[in-house]
Amino acid sequence: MDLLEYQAKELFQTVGIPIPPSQRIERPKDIKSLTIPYPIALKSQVYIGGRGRMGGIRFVENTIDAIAAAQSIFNLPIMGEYPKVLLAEAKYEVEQEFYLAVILNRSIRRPVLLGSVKGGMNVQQHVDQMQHVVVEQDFSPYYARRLTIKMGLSGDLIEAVSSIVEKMYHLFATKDLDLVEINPLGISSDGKLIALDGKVSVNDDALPRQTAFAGLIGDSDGDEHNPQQTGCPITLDPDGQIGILCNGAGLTMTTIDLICAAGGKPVSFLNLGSETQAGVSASLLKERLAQGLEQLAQIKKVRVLLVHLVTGLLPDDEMAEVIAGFIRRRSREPRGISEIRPDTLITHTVRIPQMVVRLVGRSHNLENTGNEKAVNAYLAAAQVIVVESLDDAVAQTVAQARKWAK
Amino acid sequence: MDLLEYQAKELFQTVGIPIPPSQRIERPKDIKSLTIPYPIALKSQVYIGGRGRMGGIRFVENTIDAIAAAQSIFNLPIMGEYPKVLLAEAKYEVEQEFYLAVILNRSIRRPVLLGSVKGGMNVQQHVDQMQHVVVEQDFSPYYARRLTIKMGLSGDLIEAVSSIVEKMYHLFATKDLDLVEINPLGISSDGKLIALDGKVSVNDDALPRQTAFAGLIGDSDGDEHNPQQTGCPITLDPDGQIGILCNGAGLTMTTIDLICAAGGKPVSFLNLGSETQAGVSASLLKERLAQGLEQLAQIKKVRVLLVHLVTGLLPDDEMAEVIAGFIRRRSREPRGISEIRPDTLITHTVRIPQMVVRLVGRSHNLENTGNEKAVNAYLAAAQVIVVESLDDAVAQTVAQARKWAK
Amino acid sequence: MIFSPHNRVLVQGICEPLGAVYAPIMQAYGTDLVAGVSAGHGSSDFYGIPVFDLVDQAIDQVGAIDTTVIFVSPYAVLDAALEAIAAGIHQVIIVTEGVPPLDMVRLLRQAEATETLVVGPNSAGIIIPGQLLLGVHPTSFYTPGPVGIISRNGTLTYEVAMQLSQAGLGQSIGVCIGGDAIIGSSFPQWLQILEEDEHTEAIVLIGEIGGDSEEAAAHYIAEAIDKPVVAYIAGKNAPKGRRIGHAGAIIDAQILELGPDTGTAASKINALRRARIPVAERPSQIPTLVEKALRKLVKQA
Amino acid sequence: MIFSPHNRVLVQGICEPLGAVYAPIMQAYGTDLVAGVSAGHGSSDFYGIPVFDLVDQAIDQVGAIDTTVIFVSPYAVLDAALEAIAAGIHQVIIVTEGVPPLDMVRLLRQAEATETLVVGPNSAGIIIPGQLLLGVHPTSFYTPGPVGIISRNGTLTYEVAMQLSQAGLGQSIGVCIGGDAIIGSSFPQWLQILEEDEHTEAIVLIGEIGGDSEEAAAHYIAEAIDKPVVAYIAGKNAPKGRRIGHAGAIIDAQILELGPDTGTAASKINALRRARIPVAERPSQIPTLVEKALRKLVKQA
Repeated sequence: MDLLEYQAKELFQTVGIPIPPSQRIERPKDIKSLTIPYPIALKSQVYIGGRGRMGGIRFVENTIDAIAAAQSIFNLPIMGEYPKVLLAEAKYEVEQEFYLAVILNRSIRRPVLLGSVKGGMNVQQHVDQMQHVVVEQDFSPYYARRLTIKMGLSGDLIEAVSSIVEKMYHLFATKDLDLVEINPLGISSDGKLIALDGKVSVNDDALPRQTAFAGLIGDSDGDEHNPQQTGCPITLDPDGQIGILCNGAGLTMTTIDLICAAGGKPVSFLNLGSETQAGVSASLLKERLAQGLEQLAQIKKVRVLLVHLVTGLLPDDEMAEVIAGFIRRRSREPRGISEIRPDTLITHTVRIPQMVVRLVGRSHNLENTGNEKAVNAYLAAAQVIVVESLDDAVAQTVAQARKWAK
Repeated sequence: MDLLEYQAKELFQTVGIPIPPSQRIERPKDIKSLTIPYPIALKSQVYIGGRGRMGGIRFVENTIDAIAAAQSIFNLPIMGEYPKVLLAEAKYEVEQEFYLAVILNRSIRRPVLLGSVKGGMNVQQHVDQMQHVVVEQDFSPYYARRLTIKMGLSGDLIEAVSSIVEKMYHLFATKDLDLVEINPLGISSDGKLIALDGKVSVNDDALPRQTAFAGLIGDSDGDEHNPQQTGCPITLDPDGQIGILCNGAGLTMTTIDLICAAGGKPVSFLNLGSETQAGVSASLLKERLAQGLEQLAQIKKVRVLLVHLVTGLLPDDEMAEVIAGFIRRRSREPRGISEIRPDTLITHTVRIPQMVVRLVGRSHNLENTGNEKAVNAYLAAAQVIVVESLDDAVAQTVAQARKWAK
Repeated sequence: MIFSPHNRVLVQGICEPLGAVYAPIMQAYGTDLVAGVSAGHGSSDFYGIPVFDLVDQAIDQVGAIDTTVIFVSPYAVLDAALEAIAAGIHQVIIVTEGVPPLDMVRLLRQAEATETLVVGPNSAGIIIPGQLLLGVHPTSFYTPGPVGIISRNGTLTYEVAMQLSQAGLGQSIGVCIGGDAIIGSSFPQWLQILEEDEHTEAIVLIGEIGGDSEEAAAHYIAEAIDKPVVAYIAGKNAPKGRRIGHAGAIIDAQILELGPDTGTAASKINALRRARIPVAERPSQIPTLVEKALRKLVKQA
Repeated sequence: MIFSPHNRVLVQGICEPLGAVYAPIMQAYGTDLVAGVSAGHGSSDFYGIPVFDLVDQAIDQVGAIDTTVIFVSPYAVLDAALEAIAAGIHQVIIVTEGVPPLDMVRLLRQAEATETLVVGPNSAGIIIPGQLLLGVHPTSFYTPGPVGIISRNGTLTYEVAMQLSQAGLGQSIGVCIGGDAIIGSSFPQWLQILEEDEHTEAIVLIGEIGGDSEEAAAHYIAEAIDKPVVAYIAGKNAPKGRRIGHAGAIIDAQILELGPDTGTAASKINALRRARIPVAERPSQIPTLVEKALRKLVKQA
């Protein structure tokens, strides 16, 4: 989960990283009650980077200009995202701008400190200046000093910048962050340091134990910045007709890839989750399957629904049973025209997408129970296309989608 | 620095260790504004243990009894210490009382978890029940579970008690504690746990970095519970006549031991500190010596003052110079009877204790500068007994003290 | 092979939902499951498997343990693994998904210091068909044979195993190294193990987007692996920056957009192709490519 | 002897008050002080000693370093020592007083893992008279000779050294293991080192109240030390529960008042006497007892 700039800076303040005096602006008229002195910077609070280049930051000298600037920033989308809040901040004159970050490197499986004396907007132009230090063992301040030395700092700046890096690392380690970044760290002519902009990303898997962020999760823009949320279909191609219901990340991605390769257009997909989740069980998987079918069926653009499940938790017939149950429930709606109020008539009309089903359950091919035959017969009667192989599933799905596209 | 019970419990609360509802009582009339329901326990907040056996804890059923009990507890010294505040606490019915603690073991240089199912007042009678687990590496909850298993716990109590120990360890490690103890940890009939009494001791050397305790330091009874404070003479034998000014813990203790062994009675001593303190320097040592002389001279009972310094930081003559300076300043006061107001006459009267001085400075015996001879001549003229050996210093000091005692 | 039916195996979290399902299945498959651990459930018995409160107690009662399979909840994984390592267990398989990355950093530091093999987290574990199950692979999909499977995912691996089995290509082992972002054992480590394993003749490597495991594997294969390797990469059409399931299967918006474009399917496929490793277009191509590689081996011999 | 004039020595905190005083003294005494470290003072020069910002930089420039002497402020000691250990230095002498105990726990765990010798904190360090000074011992009090001194304190040790020197008994080494509560090297460790040191004929052990170092030393001497040992214990009349100076020199009010009465002077003297170690009543008795022990040795030989 990403934090907005002002949230990141509030976090900086808790550990003593200096930030400029600032105020949150929720609507343009809040400008009138500013207590920080002009000139100020007004900054769009969006999750996307590079807002400076897109007009998301304005410097103003007085209230009239500030209100006008606030209005225009509130109405300026940054890569499609409108800010819900602005940050008004005292404008700082700095001599130098550094870049500092702590990230977790997946390959070496250790935190890494990053730093450059060429920070600010042009950090990418000076990639060769970026220095890094791997935190091999438990962190100790000498790792931060090593970074400052690599950055080429000397004298008092060594301890001053190290101390900021130490505080960043402390946040990183105690708050389960994926990233903490200060860019730029401003250095004034008298050697004072100040975090002018900051970026913080909290690890999604650790969010539940980082109770301090509980309030912020509600603030954020839903799953856009909290990709952990499962159980909601994700949109792929708004012009597509195919829905995909699958289980497991690798299998889901493979299914999408095969549909695309065959010329199909997946509009939406839902991953029921892997079989390594703590608490997962046969009955939970059945529940999720039933819910997933409902969720994808409710997406109007889904004309063809591919249900593709490979699992060691359930036998084929139990999965088929859940699908049959879904069709039965859907077929019974609406029960009678008299039960439907006029305004719900349209949404409650029976609509089941064409279903293509491939189920590979526990002991597949080994146990052909009588139940399985019965369920499959029911599915066949309900026009569900039941296929054996993945390639067939893809071919049938794309063929059915072509019918709709015509 | 020890915390009072209510301070320890406030700390427990910050990490989620359950404590009974309670209120601080600063004077008996505070009882009237109690919001916790009767029956309650009223507990003397003193630094000394065993107050229960001495009447420092009373259980009361109503306001009238509570006020009377509060008055009597405020007036009841526990081993000489009067409480400045009481703790009023909801009375809890518990079925079992456990003992839990985390301490640092000096010999093995590791934290140790302690636990017993025989807690409460009688823990000492059941010493054989006390279990311990050494925290060899970074703490992880399995250390706490090991303790609970050794204590003989089973079922849900394993996780419940482990979780309390985890929280205690977290306090221990993050707050630089020497000791955190819960005794008793009450276990109710429905398996709920509650810390009924607690003891927390913060490491003196770590106090300056534990800013959360900054407020409490002022609260406590001065150096009685914060033995780190240096720079104040410590009283030994109130009937003694000898003051000892020395440098270094080992040398100070040795000097005291020798004086005592020779039949002398040290009333007070001051250790100027060791030569391994960060920031110590020749000039700082001279300053401390000058201050120390003033401090000990101001203690009226000090009739003989033994100044015993062994140091690699200063040559003999510079130490002697400081002592000579002290005598010169003292000799000049009072400058004239007209300058002294009647009420200050007595305290400002010249009073220098008989001084016995042994100085072993840097390059002792090697450099006999002209200055040294001059300073020593001055000290001799001022009736200061300058000796060469430690045994002589002790003998002379005790002999001089005997003169005064007569 | 470091894993065999002689391994004496522990299940940590045997009373957790997945542990309770899979412990009896592991045992029925022939795994020497000597004990289970679940704090608070000690002195009980689960399908004939003795259950203890502590790993130490289990070892005291049943003797030395080689391998532990961990099913506890994500925030309890670090502690369970450290407890096992402290008790002298040197093979740790973590099934549980979603262990916080910094917990894994601490665990892997300790594993390195104690020479402990950590597989996972978010791993289906290890199966040696017909012999041993250390995890949650559906056993009926696998048949004994010469193909070693190394993968980062679960259900896709089951699918590939089934397709190989259906094509008459049995498996020497199935290993899931885990779908979380920070995991223990790596592709190169397992490539080396299978290179040395006499029962493995060909290797199937199933990768996915995110990280640089496949790129590292490609380099390692080019330099150190003589046995034929066939690869498959999932996620060509995955939406950028979105988590599909695995914490590891995400193409990070690069810090500062610096550095080369790693993590995408294209980057991985290119790296593999540069190392002359055949990359299957779809899972059903894998058996064909493996057969071809094996035929080539026979010809060479 | 693990310490010799061939040791290449670093001073960490060379620009701190004590470091600045003692670095030139150490160098003048013959110590091979090859570099100093003080962050922010790199590229400077102090009495001809090159100063660096980092230990790594120092080693890059001047080559391998055997020993570091640390003078930084108490809360910076852990970091300085870890930096030295990470740079491959295996002998760490900590002069600074008042290092928080939990910092020492962490440092000593790392020292154990890397087989690093830590002396101190709150230590005057080590002197080999006429050869080497690693710390703050006043050099003029010491003369070369056969007596090894091991102590927990500073100025008292200087006094004893001077009395020995005045009695014509030179010293093979003076070691202060440190006055803080949690310290690195122990009495038994140094007893063993001096037992093996060919220049040491007799050992003077200077203890004080607090902890159980002297009790442990007494047991160790009885079991493993053949050379004569003379002891002295300070603090017979120290007020209970009060800190006189050393964090270590305090008789703890025992947790729960459990366990035997350790930490008092009486307990220590009893343990030493039980181990048949002569305990001096006062410092001036030490030279007499040492002479007696040495005469006995000569007779035996």
